[in-house]
Amino acid sequence: MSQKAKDFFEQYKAGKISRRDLMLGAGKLGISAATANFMLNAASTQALAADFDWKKFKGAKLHLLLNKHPYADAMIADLDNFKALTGMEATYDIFPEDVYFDKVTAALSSKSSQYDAFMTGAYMTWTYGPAGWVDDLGAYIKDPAKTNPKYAWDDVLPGLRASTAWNGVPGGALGSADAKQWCIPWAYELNSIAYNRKMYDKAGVQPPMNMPDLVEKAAKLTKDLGGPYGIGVRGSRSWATIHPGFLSGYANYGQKDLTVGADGKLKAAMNTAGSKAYHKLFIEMVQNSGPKNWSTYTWYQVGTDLGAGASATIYDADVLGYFMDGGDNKEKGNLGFHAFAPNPEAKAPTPNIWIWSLAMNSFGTQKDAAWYFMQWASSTEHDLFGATKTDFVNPVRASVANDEAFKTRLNKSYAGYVDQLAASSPGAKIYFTPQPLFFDVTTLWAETLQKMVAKEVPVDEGLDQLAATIDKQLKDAGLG
Amino acid sequence: MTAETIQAPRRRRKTKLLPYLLSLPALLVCVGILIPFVTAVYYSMLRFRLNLPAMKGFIWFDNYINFLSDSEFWNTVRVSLLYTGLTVGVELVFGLAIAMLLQKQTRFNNLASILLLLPLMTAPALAALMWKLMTNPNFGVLSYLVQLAGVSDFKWASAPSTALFTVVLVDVWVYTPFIMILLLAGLRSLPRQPFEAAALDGVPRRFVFFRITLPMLAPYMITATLFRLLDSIQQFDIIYSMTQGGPGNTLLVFQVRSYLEFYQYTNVAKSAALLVILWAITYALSNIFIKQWLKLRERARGSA
Amino acid sequence: MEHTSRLERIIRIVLVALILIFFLFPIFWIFLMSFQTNEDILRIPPSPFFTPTISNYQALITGKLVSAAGTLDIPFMRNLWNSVLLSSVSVVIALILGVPAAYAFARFKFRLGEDIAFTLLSFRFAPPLLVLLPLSLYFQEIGLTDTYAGLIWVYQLIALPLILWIVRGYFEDISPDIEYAYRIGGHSWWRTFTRIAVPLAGPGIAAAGLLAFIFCWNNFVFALILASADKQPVTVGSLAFVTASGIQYGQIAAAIVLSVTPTLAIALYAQRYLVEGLSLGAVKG
Amino acid sequence: MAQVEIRNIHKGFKSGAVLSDISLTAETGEIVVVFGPSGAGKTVLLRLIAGVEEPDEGAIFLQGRDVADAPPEARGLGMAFQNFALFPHMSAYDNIASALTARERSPAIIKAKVDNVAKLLKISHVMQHAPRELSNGQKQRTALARALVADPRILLLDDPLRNVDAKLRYEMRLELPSLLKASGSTVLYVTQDYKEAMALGDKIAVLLEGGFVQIATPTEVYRAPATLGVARLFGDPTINVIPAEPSLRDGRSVFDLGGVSLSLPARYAAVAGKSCMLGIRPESIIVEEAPSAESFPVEVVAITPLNEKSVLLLRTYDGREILAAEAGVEQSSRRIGAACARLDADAVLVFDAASGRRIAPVQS
Repeated sequence: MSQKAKDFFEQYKAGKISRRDLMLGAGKLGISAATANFMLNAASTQALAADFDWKKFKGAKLHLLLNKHPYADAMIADLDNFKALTGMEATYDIFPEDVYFDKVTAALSSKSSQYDAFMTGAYMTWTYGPAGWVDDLGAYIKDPAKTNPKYAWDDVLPGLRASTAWNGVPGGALGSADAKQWCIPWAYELNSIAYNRKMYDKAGVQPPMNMPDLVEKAAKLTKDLGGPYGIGVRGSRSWATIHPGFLSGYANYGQKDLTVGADGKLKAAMNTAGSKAYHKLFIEMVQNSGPKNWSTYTWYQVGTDLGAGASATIYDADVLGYFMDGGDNKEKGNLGFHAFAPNPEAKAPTPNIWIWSLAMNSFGTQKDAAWYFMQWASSTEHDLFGATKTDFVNPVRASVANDEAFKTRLNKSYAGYVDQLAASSPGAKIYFTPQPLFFDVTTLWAETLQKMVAKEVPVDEGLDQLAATIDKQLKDAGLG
Repeated sequence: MTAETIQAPRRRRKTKLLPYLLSLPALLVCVGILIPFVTAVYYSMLRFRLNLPAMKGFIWFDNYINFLSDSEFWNTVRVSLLYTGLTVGVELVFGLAIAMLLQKQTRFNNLASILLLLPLMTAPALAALMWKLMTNPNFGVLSYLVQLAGVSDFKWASAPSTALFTVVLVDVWVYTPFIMILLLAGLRSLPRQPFEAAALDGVPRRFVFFRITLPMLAPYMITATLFRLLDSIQQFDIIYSMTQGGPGNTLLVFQVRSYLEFYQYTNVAKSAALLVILWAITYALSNIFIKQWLKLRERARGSA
Repeated sequence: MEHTSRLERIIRIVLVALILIFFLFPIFWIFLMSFQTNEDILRIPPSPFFTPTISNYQALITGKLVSAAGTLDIPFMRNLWNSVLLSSVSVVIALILGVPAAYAFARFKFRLGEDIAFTLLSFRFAPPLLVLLPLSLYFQEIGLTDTYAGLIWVYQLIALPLILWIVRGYFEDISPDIEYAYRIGGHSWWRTFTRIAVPLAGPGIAAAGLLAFIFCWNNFVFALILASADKQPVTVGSLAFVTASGIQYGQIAAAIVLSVTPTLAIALYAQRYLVEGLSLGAVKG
Repeated sequence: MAQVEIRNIHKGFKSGAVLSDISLTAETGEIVVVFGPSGAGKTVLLRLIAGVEEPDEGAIFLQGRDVADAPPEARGLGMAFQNFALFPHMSAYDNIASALTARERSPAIIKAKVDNVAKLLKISHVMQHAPRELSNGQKQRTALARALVADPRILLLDDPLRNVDAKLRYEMRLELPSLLKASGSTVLYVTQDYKEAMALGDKIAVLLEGGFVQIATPTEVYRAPATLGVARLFGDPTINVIPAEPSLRDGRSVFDLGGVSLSLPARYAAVAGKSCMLGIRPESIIVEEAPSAESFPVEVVAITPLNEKSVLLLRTYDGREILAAEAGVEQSSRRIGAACARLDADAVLVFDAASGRRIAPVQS
């Protein structure tokens, strides 16, 4: 590398130039993004290499299935370090989220061995696990021959470890003693409020304190701003609509999706009075101040609108607000972050979480090598690299979350993000009842929400119908 | 006369085998497809969810019987038929009107008919994406134009009341040219005499249209209609790319629904049963279609 | 027709103009969008006036998308190449298989001939998912997962019936005497097929091949289910323009433009064949 | 050795039998005309010989070889089709040369042969034209040239003059015999024009309803047709047919025409008392101004010129209409109105009314 290039990296390390400028500059000097990242993280890679035979599977070729996501981008940026560390090859297929999980299902249901490991969410393993498509990773973690002594599994936040472990019994508690570790937490998102500070100042409102307050303020923002709408939430006919802000608020009101009877049978619980009251608030909010084509909204649109100044608030993954506050977004630097407890009586937020995790394909032919990759990708070193150098915010490891460099970096450019994270994370966990019909239940739920928002069916009636339909499906599947 | 003349001539074996040799490779390539078909029929008689392997079992026709009392299923039937009826109906009327406008062979009309081919050449999935961009409530040009026209709350594919309209619109945009091309070919091949005679006799044009044009064009219209019916009842690309079946269950047509059953709920049996029913419908339709088509072909060949 | 009044002529012209606007405006608008930056696109109200940029195309063609997270690789050109490869190889194979079969059905009356023809035609109307979903469960076992060969095989479902459908009609229109004349001249069956029948059915074969190419190119569901990322065509790949910093609308538009350009170009260049193929394929056979 | 020998051929299609029990031989250099009305199975017969159809029963021998197993390309034939069957995508030259390219490798020889036959058929100037640029006559000559160019031992010509205009047909009818004779080939020539058949054939095989009813020289077919059907097909205007049941008087058969008893020569005696059809060729009826012994009165109803003849429509007193033909068209003397007619009794043909077979005069 030329002296000029070295200087360039030194400048970056000294904090004189931004990461974006570094990448652009590196590109001009003929250094690829991957090489640049390699340079940046080479030191930590060397540290990782001590005391463990990383080269055991030298020459193996891993193939990964990834979702188009900033986290995946961040991992790809560091992939050369993995290759250097282990001497393995790693290639990947990357799909947008619209089709990603269908692709995973397609690959796994056909017992395909083409992918060794893949990105997943915890919910999906409730299908993959019982279907026998993914391996219990507990066995690998506990095996000193396979796992680096410095791996520090306990460093991973306990809530995340528990949320990705399930005993496979429908309705069984996550993280129970007999639970199997279906996947390894890799990065997570908790659901919270992000808002446009400029717009809030213009309309003269403060960040919302609770759900009724949010409904009111969103309406006021919609009215006063004349253009942007008040609140962005997802609305597509999918589980994805239920799990972010919606379920976080629902849980904050003490509501459950399903109840588990003494006999282990599951029963829908969306038709309680408390649930109906919450639904009414949420629906009123979407009707009055949500996006016009809410029913097709995925997180991509929710985020884009916030970044483009088309919406004033979002109640969605906290990292979404984070991404919109940077990059080349129009509203870059204008966003604020705010922990949110929707129930006026609740003491603290109860954000439902989405855990991007790594799972191992049971049909893979080189599982030990794949485990090496998973270990590396969830290692403290990679986590720290991601958290400090790329957009791997919301680190899954306590040591990284408490890292001063990480906190300083975020605080400097993303006002309130760290505070939000600190206030939200204690209550953050999965609030769904784990069971194989997760997608049936949540899709039906989203469908019912859409109908209720469109005023095709009144809330009370809609939820009674929903509960009845779900009960029937549970019964048909032998679960209810 | 010698004895050998009485024996029947030896067949040229090669000639007899030739047609089979020629058509068999094509058939073999496609027969591989029959295996999954049979599998699907078998799956449709199972209780079979990939994520509940323990409860897999053979249940004969229970999946089908369950459909009878399943309002979601009837909704799928209703939506599929509605979508098919609307798209085919609108495209037929629209296609006929355009074909009649362009009937005269002028340079302008020919150019117009070629330009009208372009939507047909656009992948339906991409066409849906185009319309999705154009109907985006924030920057979509159509949303803007509709707003200018004074309709402030038009939500296109996002509202149950207008979602069907929107996907039908896209389908119409893509496939009307197809019907137009067929009917234009039909119109231009009609004999001139009846029209000339009618013009000489001063027969009103409405009468000419209903009593001469339509009946003579009928075979072409039936063929075009059946062709579209078969495609339309199996619509997937446009609906899946626009709304994935939403909002609510407004657009859960057969193929979208079975796709979701398979990939989201891993309910293989239900997905297969839905597809078998769809197949039965299309098989019945395609039988009518192929018969009609053969008849028309005979006629076309006879007059050629 | 001679008695059209002036008013009627004007009405006709206006109607045709409206129709052209309806059918061409979306293509035109997406074309404009593809030359706009995301900021231009997100402007309210939308406007046809902007400073054109080729950055969207640049990003797609170089495969490098510069964003906050660094330079991302976007495999769009690879998708485009996949489309070219899948569609053209599928059509070539379908022609190799389909043209002789179409000839057999057109020329020979043989036992089961009509049944075989009907079976092949009926594939044209089978719900694609009925075949694809069970097939996806088998693909691993037969080693076709994530191979071009597997996709091309399934693409035969689109291309083969179409080619049989159209080409058969063209063969039937050739007088058998012409072929007999050549054979009597001392030429073998095969030579006659290649030198006489195929050249004479040439326009039909061209039309069928082009249509099959377009239908393969435009296919979505086959690749959606069976193709991995590095084998997928543009119809599926175009869904992929969502990145860390939001949705790149300009790039989606540019991707659409690049994806539909080949089929539109074929349509304009070979429209005579296409119109003939479409109308004969449906009507005359 | 017969060049072409067909033995007991049967051929049927779904719609029914087309040919039944057909046998025919053609010697070297012989021109055999297969004559019959359309739909008689003539073309099928040629196709069977050419090998593009296969017989259900029977055998075909070409140059003494059973060709049941031989595909068309192995039969060494030349064939010209009624609709010409030119290859639309090849020039006239290539069309003709196509009959050589399979067997002859040397382009020089091919060129020489094509040029030669083109010159012979006077189409040298259109060799580079595509078939669609040729006139019908040029197409017909090209098709013929293609059949001839390889000097096939056996030449099959399927009504080659059918689709050309009258003038050309007339010219070709004059040209063809010498051309075909010069080729030395055995020719099977299909036509439904009796004049063509008469002009070209060494032998005419009359095909009616799937079977040969007569195979004989042109003169014989005309003078002594085997059946009434054959008699009707040859001759223009067609033969007059008069149903009669002759009686025997003075050892002669006598029948009644136009109120007059007419007696036939002695060799017709055998037909007396049988239900017959009398065939009288128009040129065997002589119209006269003045009555004579054997004449009967007629009224000339119409006079029409036909080719180089005049055709007179006569009406007898009992209302029967018969045709007479006279050589020459400038019969100014002939008037509409009353006249007398008499028969050339030696030329009368007598057919059995039931079977249509000729029963007199008996062939010697």
